Amino acid sequence: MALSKEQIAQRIAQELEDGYYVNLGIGIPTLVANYVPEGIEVILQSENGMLGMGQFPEKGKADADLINAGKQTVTILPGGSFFDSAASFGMIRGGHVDLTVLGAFEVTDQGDIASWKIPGKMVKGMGGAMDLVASAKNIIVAMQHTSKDGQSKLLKECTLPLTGVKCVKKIVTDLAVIEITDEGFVLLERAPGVSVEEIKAATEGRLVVKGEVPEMAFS
Amino acid sequence: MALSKEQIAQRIAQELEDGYYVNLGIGIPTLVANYVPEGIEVILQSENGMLGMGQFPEKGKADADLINAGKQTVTILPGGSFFDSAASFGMIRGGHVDLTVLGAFEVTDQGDIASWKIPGKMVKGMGGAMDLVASAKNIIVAMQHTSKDGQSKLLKECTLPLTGVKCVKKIVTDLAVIEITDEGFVLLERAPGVSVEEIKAATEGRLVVKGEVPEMAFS
Amino acid sequence: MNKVVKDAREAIKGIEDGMTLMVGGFGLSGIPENCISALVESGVKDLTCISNNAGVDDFGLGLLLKKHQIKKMISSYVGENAEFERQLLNGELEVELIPQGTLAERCLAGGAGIPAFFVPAGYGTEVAEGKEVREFNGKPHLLENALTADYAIVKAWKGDTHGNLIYRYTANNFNQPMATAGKITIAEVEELVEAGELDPMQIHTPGIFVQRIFKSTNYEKRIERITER
Amino acid sequence: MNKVVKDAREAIKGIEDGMTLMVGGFGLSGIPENCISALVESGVKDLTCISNNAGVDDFGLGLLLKKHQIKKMISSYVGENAEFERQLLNGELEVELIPQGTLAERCLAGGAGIPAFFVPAGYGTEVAEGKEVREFNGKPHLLENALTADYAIVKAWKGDTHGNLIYRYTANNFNQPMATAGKITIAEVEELVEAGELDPMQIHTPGIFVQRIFKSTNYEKRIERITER
Repeated sequence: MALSKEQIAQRIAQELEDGYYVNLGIGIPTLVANYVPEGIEVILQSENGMLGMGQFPEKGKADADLINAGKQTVTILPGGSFFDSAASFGMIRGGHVDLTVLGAFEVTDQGDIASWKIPGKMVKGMGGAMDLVASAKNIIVAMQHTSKDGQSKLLKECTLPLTGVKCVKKIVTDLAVIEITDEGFVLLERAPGVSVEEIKAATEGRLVVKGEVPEMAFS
Repeated sequence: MALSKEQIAQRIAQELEDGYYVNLGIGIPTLVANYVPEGIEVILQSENGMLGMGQFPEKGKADADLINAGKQTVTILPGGSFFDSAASFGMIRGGHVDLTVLGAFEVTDQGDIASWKIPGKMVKGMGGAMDLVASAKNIIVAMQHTSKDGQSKLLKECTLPLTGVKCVKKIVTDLAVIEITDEGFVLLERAPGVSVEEIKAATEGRLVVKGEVPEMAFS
Repeated sequence: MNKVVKDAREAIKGIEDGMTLMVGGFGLSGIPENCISALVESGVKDLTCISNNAGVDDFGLGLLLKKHQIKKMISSYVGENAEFERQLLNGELEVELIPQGTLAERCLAGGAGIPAFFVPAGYGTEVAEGKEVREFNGKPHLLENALTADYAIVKAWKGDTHGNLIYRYTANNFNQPMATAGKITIAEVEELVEAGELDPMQIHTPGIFVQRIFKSTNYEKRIERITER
Repeated sequence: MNKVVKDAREAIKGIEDGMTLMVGGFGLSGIPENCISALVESGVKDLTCISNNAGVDDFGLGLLLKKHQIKKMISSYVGENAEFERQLLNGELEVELIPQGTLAERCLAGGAGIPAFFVPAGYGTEVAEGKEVREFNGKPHLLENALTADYAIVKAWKGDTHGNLIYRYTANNFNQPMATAGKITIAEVEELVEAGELDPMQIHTPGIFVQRIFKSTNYEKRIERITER
């Protein structure tokens, strides 16, 4: 069965390591923070200028001066820090963030990503997405494998304007965990009960299947 | 009579305006701080990371963590601030410093300056001098008009390695106040009792004399 | 030396039609509410505004958009503003969209006398159009130019009479880099103190960058998305 | 996550012959005395040291020079050190002299993923040799590359277990930009506190840049030029 959004986040959380500095995008990526494995400490970076982002504030404690990149009111944890936007993207560009998780409209089997613009429909801007994808050593895309009308979002070529080229390393969808290598989309894991054939059918780009593909494990 | 170092500094201090941010180099330029006209507030920048540099500390109050660019112990005035070296030169390069006063070995009638290296004799490095001369909107050089053996230091071409090209706007020497324009060294003022002929004799570069040249006035 | 002005109306004196302004803030957090109101009131028009966001329909820069005072926006993200989208789709508004980190760095570079620099962001995308591409360490980068403004308008938490500024929490954002890049920089602050009252080691924006400062009033500090536990 | 190490000896583990180090400080102010001593003791050699100054004959980096552990210095000002001058004139030491502001910015760029940028400093001088020149606003500029180091070694006043750093007075200087540009950054601090004890708005170097931190001991804090009223 296809994973819920929470399960996608939960699977991505398994990629976290102790001491990681992590930037989580808006949407499913934000949920990753709820599933940090026990015994592991990760520090969340919010690109509007904060390290050590904590949970939402208690009722009545929301502060207009303390928001995350999604403009939600948040809190800061002990050991956190505040800084300006230029310093923040210096950290990102300089490769100091260990892991970036973000959403996408489309990803190609070469690691290209489209996530910021739907011509004629949406002109919101790229925000920090282009900086993040061009800079991160380690990018995981969290997304649905197909659109609502069943079209594959894992493609040979993006149909939408690009956010970055050859940058995505890993994708976790509702159907699969996929690594992007020179060979294309390498299928690493299947969602519980989802067959390789179903994943193949939902993937327009080059899918590489090597031997037995295990099911994702959730603790 | 030729000016003393203190008088050179005193004459340069007449160029200060209220609210100026000023960077004073080592040597004669440092003395300018002693002659800030009354009723005028200037703020001294020290390029190792301070605005609002004050006088030397009281006896016994010297602090190794509070020095100026000449590595002398100093103090900070109310309204001052500390910052790192990159931020400091950002201010300088960005043109936020209103006036830079520094010493020189040689200056040319096009505004070139040599001040950091004597080949085979001295290899100390340029420190912040190249950044300062290349960036400042307004540079005054404080120097002796001639070397100890009588050689002019106001030249057609520098004989020593350059610190910067076409950047010096004004020179105050022990003999004269000179502005550098497209015409060359324009003589603005003479030291009290020093004749135009004496200045001419001491100047190798193109000296331009227009009409009556007044003597410097000291209050 | 006197940098203190009475209020926003006095602070924005000299801002004329067609000028380029930098306006600090991220979303509605850390925006110079007082100066924006004074600009609306002044009726100045054909402005080019460099600001990460464009406010919302009825707050922040959205107030200037609504009155058609802005000719061009240079931003990274302009969602959350239906009027903006309408003007853009109708061709009433020019927009230049820039990756957020590049935008911040271009302001910083403008303030620091660095006319151009290379970054990887945007390579291979429409942002790269017309820009020089060069490889460093095997990775393609774009040459980006510095940005400066006739006026930079920022909002700080605390300020002193020398123009030193301290920002609060994430309300720093674009205020600090933009404060360096205005030919004239105006700061509105919640608390204005005498020179010497702020710790010189804690200044975010040294006074050298600030030409006018005033104590702001009547902050609304609207929150776009209140999220609570 | 554990960034705290016992002492300088443990902090410098992994520094090997031939590596490039950034070493913070301006003159003798804000230099990482403990790590420098540990490096002397370790006997590591053929180092390339990026540091604004080279210490004095018997203190700071002068201690490493004296023992011939440094192959190359990348600095802006190396006066005040006779042994340095002797080694240089004898060809025992390579030296690359860089304008001070360019040096600081190259470190900052290295930490911020900006591989190259244009500055006016050094145009028309020997610093310009071999460098690309380009005019911006009618003024010639040089293209300068970013600097990074295998290890950056900095000294701060206060630090916490997450690696957040606060510098004191002008002892900040090159420490802050260099802290961002080490593949591994080591910080020695006069006061080491638990995460949460430092005000998050007052952090000069956020912990993300710092991999190892320890409480330093026995500071001499020598002053080069005591000047008093």
